[in-house]
Amino acid sequence: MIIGLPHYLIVAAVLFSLGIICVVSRRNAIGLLMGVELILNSANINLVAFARYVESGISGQVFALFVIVLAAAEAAVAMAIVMAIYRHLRNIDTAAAVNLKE
Amino acid sequence: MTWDNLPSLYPVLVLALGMLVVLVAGLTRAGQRRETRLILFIGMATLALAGVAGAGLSGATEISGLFRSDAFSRFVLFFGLISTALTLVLANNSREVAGRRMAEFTAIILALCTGLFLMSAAKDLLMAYLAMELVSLSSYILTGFRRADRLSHEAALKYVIYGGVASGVMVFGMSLLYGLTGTTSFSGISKALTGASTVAGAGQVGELAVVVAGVFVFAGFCFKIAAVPFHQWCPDVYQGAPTPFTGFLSVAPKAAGFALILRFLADIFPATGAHEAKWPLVTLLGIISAVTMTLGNFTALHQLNVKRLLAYSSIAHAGYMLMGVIVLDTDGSAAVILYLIVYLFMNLGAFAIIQLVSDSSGSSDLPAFTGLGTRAPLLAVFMGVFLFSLAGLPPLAGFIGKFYLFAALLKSNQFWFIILAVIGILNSVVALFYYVRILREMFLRAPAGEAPAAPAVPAVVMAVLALLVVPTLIFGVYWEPIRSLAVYAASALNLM
Amino acid sequence: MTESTLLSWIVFTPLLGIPVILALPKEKKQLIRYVAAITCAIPLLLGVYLYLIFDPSNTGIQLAHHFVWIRSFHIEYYLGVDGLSILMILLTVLISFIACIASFGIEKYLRGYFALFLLLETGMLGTFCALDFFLFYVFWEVMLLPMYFLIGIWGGPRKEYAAIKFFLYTLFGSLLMLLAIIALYFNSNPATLVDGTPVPHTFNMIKLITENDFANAPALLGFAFSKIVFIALFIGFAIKVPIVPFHTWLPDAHVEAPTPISVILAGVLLKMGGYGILRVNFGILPEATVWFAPAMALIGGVSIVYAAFVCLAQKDLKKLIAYSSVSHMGFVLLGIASFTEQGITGGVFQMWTHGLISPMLFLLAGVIYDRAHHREIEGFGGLAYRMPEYTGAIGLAFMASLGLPGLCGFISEVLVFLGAFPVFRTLTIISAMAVIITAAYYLWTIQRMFLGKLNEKYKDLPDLTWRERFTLYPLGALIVLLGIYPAPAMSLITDKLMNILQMFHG
Amino acid sequence: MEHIGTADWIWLIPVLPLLGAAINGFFGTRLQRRFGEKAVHAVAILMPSLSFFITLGYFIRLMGLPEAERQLLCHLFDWIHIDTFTVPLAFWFDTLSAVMALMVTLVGTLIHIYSTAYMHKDTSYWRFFSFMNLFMFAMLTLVLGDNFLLMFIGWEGVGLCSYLLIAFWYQDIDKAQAGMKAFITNRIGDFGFIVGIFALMWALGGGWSDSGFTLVNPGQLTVVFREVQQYVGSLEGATIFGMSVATFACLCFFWGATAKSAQIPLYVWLPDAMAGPTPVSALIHAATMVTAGVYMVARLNFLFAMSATAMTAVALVGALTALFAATIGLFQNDIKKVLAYSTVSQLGYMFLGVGVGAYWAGIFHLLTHAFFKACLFLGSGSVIHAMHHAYHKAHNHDDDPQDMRNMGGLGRHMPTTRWTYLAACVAIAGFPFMSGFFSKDEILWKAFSNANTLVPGWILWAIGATGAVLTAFYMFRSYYMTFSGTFRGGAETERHLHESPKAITVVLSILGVLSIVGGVMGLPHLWHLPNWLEHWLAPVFHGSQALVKWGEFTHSTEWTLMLVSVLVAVTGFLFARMLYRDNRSEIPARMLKRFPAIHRVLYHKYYVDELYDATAIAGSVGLAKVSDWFDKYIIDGIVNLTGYFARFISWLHGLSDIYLVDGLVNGLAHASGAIGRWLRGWQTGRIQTYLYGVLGGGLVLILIRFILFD
Repeated sequence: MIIGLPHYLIVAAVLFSLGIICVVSRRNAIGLLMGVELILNSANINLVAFARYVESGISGQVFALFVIVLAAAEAAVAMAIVMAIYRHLRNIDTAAAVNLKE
Repeated sequence: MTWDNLPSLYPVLVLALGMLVVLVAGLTRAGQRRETRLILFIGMATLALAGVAGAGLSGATEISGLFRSDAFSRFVLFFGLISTALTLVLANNSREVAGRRMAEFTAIILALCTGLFLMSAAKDLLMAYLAMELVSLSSYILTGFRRADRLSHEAALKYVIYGGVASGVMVFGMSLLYGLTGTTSFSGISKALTGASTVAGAGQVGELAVVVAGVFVFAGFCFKIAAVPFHQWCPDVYQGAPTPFTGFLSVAPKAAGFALILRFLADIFPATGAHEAKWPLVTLLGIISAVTMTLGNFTALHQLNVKRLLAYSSIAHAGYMLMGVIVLDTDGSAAVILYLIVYLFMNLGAFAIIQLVSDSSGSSDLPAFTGLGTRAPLLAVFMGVFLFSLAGLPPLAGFIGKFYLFAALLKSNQFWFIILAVIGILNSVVALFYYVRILREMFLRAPAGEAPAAPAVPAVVMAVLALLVVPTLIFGVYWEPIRSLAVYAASALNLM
Repeated sequence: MTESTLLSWIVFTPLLGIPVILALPKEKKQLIRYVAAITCAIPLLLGVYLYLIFDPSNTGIQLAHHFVWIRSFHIEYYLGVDGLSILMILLTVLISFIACIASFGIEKYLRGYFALFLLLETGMLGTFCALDFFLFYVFWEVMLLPMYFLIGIWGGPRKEYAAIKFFLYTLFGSLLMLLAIIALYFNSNPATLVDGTPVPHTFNMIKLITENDFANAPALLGFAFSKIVFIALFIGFAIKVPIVPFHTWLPDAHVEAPTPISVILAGVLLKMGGYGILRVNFGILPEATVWFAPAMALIGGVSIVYAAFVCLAQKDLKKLIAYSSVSHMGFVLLGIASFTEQGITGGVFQMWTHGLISPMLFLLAGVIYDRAHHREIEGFGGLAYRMPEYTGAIGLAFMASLGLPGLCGFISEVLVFLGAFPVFRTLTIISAMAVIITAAYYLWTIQRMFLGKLNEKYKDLPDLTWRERFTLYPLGALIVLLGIYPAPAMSLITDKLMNILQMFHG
Repeated sequence: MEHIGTADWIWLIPVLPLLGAAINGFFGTRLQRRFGEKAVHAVAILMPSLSFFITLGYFIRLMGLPEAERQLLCHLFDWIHIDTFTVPLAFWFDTLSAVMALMVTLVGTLIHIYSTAYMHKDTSYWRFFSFMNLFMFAMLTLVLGDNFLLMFIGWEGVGLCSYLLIAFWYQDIDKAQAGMKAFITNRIGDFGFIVGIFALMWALGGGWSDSGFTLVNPGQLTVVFREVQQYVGSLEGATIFGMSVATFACLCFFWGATAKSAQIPLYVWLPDAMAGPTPVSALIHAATMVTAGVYMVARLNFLFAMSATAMTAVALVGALTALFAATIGLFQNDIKKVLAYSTVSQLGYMFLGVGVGAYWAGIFHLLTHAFFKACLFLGSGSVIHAMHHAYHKAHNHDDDPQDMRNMGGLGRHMPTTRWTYLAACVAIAGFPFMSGFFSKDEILWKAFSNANTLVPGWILWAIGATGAVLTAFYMFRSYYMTFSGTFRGGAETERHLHESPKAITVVLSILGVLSIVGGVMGLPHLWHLPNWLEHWLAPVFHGSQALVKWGEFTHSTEWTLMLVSVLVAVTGFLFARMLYRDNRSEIPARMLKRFPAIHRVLYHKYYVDELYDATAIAGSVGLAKVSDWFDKYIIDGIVNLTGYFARFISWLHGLSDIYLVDGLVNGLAHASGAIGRWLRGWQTGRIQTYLYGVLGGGLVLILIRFILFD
């Protein structure tokens, strides 16, 4: 059974749901960011798969590249913010950061 | 991408160049000194230059399907430039931001301004995503800009996580859309969706895939304009971020978000074809608009922190503007653009005054405003003008904005649109209550105990305030110019 | 200041006064008061001039000041006066001037007070003069702002609550009106602006009245267009009249507002509703008016009887006068809903006479409040002995208000009943019974406050001062004169009202 | 009505007293302080007397005119003018209003002169005369009014003046209470009057059919009396509320008259009105105001004649009131109360007269009654004045100067008062050749012989006759208790008793003479003597002559009835003389013990006042309280957006100053407050919940999309 488009889509979908679950359940800031990365990568898989099977062009791959770059940028920014939080709260547990509410 | 349509990119180039110059200037000793007049000067010069470059353009030039510089995007450019300039001046005089790191603040905000222009000019999913990420990333940084303040960092953390997830979901949606239509450009998508049957197998599955993709993409857009299901980041971020930036955040990115939505819808449903397919999307947006308005207004009834109150008010205003979007015709988008212009003046003005009050009294809670009417009568009157304009009372510009939105809705004479207009009416009544509560604090109550000192208002900030109050008053009485500007910009969208 | 710009001068003179007053130094209280008084006097003089050059027989629009304001949305700046609005404009300038004189007792934030006062006057005058629907709406809302602050800052103990209640009530009504205005605009026939440019739709009220027939406009929200627009407009105006279900803001606003402001509120603001119904509802949607007339008369009748009974149980003098205003405004509705010559003339004239009587009543309530710092009717007793002149004045005002023949209240009341009798027989008889209750609560008030043994707490209450006399006597004289010779005021409105009636009988 | 003369000074008659009232009203205090009481009463007396002379002048001019042209019109201007409907401000001087105006001005002037002595040294002397002049203006406007609305000005004007004058000594709260009672009862009557005017006017113009009102001829919409008389023919078939319009209008007008002229059921205010100074009682509550109702019925004779039911109602109510009031009058001890009930009773006779169609007889009794009742009241006033003066000198402040039981034997001390009082008693009782005899006998005869009322004539006559007996009895009872026998008020006070000053005695004697001579105006046909008054009033009443029918009776019945009425008067007199002369017999005391119940009921006026208080007054005050509660809690509650909400805020944050509204239940604000609080709960501050929002929001949108569109 040869690997076709549906297989890639299933992998991407699974990856996406894992990313969502990770984001929703983790309390650790960095864990959360990992979740975000998972979601972005699942989108990449999708893009690349569609580029190969649907459009047989490269715009999908170009898009994936950009997504990777931006994911990196976002991770950098997020890390910087988490560092700042750590300096103040001594821990990066998102449950602690709740005094902005209601 | 030929050389002759390069000029349409000049504003972007100028802004990028400006950013670099500011960063370099920031490193020199002149830039280090507490005096940041040099940085401000460079920043303003860049904006002016970009403005001149933008003014030079005319007509509509498309660059390789990615980017379209036309009257609409130029409007958003000028909108971004003006709001950035005002924010820079305000930030320069704000205790929360000023200081050695002013250079980074200016640089990042210039980047953000570029992002705004690109968002409105995007014709392609990739371009849209890139521009949104540029705006989002810059605003994450600027939200957490107050080094010593825990709230600011907490806000930034929430913003970055929430933004990350939202853009992730959006990208996933975009990938699905790409998969379904085979192209990433808006026009291509529109031909695929409305023309031939959907590519990836017709029937129920195709339908579901399109809807899921559409909802996910719209999740990203709604996050940007803080519409209801995706608004929860907004109150915390507005309260945590430094006040000048909160003002900017509530005006510019929201405007760019609406520009992107209008551009996206205009391309999906061009003026040519009669689109029965549009009704599901229009109803969804209608529901979002109604819920956004109602939730924004009712939650604001209870707020005791003025920044948080204005956050919910800005959510409500997003709901009002969505009313103009769902009509999907030139009148509707012209009404949205007009509302954005008027919203710029009144919201930025309100936040500027909050900045002055919180700088002098240390907190932006309601009690800080008690008796402002006696302590600083001019500021209180200005705040009164802004708040009454936000509430939509006639002699002020806010009313004109709302008037056109209601007119657009009623013109279509659709049953549900009129119901939405009535909901808008009821919301305006509720909205009045919390705006007037601030006024009651300022005018009707004498401050208990010793009154905090009257906020010191530097001349420049007073000039900015004047620059914001005068249009709010004048456009309430004579708004012909901004109306023609809005119609001119909206016609570039070639909606119905 | 030519013929055509006279109205603009009347409307905007107070607005020009505001910067002058704000520029004055805070300490010079007397200077501020005099400047304000002069600024109010100018529209009064212009009003007199307007009265002289107004030609009652011409039922069209006179002294029109008309030019294009916002071309893109076909909005014109259109001020004009005709039989309907002439009385109201004269009433506004007169009552504003008297209230301005009565405001000399105010001490707190004088400049702010008079600035808001003049803004309020501009709003009121504008509403009566405006003939472009958009302009009418803008002026209608401009009144809300100053009223909120005037009640909120200078009011009595529960001022904030009363102020916000007033604001929310009227805003809800006016927003309903906004929807109706837009709906009318989009369904109006093509017309031409004043400089001849053809336009698809128009806000011009006169064109909406004469060149449009909304009977067969497309249904709105599933109901007949003219009916639902009529209801929306009617609710917006009825809140201002006020009629019974929407009247609860009036007692609070009156009790808490400072005396001069409740004079303006009672004297002029309550007439906006009646004027609006006549100008807009009657003019633009005649068949809906005929359909709604019985309901309007019933509402009027209920207001008269219900409010009269509520008055009987009131303890606070100002609240009593406020509820009596609700009762008297019920006459207006009953009158105009009858579509008879006497009825509609009686209704409009009732707005004028009530506009003279209730300010006098509130000024008198203010006089007693300044002296005794409370308004409990039971708290007084035998004041006639100490303050004979004041008792005489309030006696005249009470008698005029309960419709004693020979005073102006009687003429409008009898005309309303006369006009409404053939059309709504039993309702008129029941409403006429309310006249007995009105007499009862006024006499009972006189009984408790002025007759009987002098309450020694008020042994040394001074009688009227010259300033108070200066505000009360003109009103008193007008009430008596117009009772005996109402022609100068009534002749202004009769021809125009007959012209309006043509639409219903013709 | 063809020829109407014009007279351009008639308006002076009512306006002069108004001028007097204004002068005294505005400058009274200064006048009194600087020039003393003389200046005040000089002005006050001058004005009515001037009016009297002008009226006399026009009266003579009227006499000179041929009979058919005896009406003068003085048109000032159009009072209310709306397109076709005009109400002129015009005064109408025909024979009826001439006679009335003459009587009003004459009696009024005399009473003004009397008051100068009676009100001497009263602090608010000027206010009294200002109000009295105001009353003259109102009464003259009522009498000379050319149309309903102008008459209504007078109608309510006199009501106002009676209120002001009853509550003249407002320091005493009961007197103020009496004033208010009078005004409100009058107001209840005026309500009927106004409804009558509307019904009549509109019925003239068109008619009520089942589909509502149709205006047939707008030209006939008028309130002017003579035009109404012209168009009254068109009322034939018209019906309203199931009865003919004429009947409905007349009943409404009569309802107004019962209040103004104190007939059953709205007579309760007149006895209390005695709280006012005696000249007021004499002028307003005896001679002029209370007769307004009779004048109105006479003025509308053509309308009343059209409906038999209305005439029967008037006659019956008149007769019953006459009898009812007479019974109450029997045992009153306060001299003014006796006279008050006597007035109510005599008014009953007048209404009986006009009710049966003998309009001129009603007016004749009105005129004669004005003279002798004014004389009686002023006589009692002089007695009270003297007693008050004597008590004052004897420093006895607890006895009531008006109570007849403390009087007795005053005849010796006050001869003129006594003789004039006796003359009036004789006149009112109906002794032969006295004025009362001629007028009352005429009414009784006309009642007996009439065929207009549904009730047979002899029943009305019988009621009237018994009433006459009682009248004679209580009048002479009051005479003997006051003037005959020994003084029961203690020797010390008796020493200070002496005749009243000249002003009082002169007026008393004039009125005494008039009450005796008054009868000459309307001598009975029976004696083939010229009946001037009937002839004089004929042009006014010719409208109703066609409709009014009389039974044919021989002269002998008329003679027998006249004898019976003389007999009646004499028996009443003898009875009173036997029981009360010189206070010797103890029969009254014994009767009192045997029938205490009857005495108590009569003394307490059949407890009618208490009945009204319990029903009407308690009812309306109760209804007021209910509607006030309803207004404050229900309407205000439902609609109030901010009340409950403001309270909710304060409860939440304990900010006491926002807690403004106590006890206001309110639905909408609570709802908005609750929604706000619930929505706020979502904003927990934890990022996880926000992300749930993202996920949940997306899913919900997809679900809505499919629910709505598949």
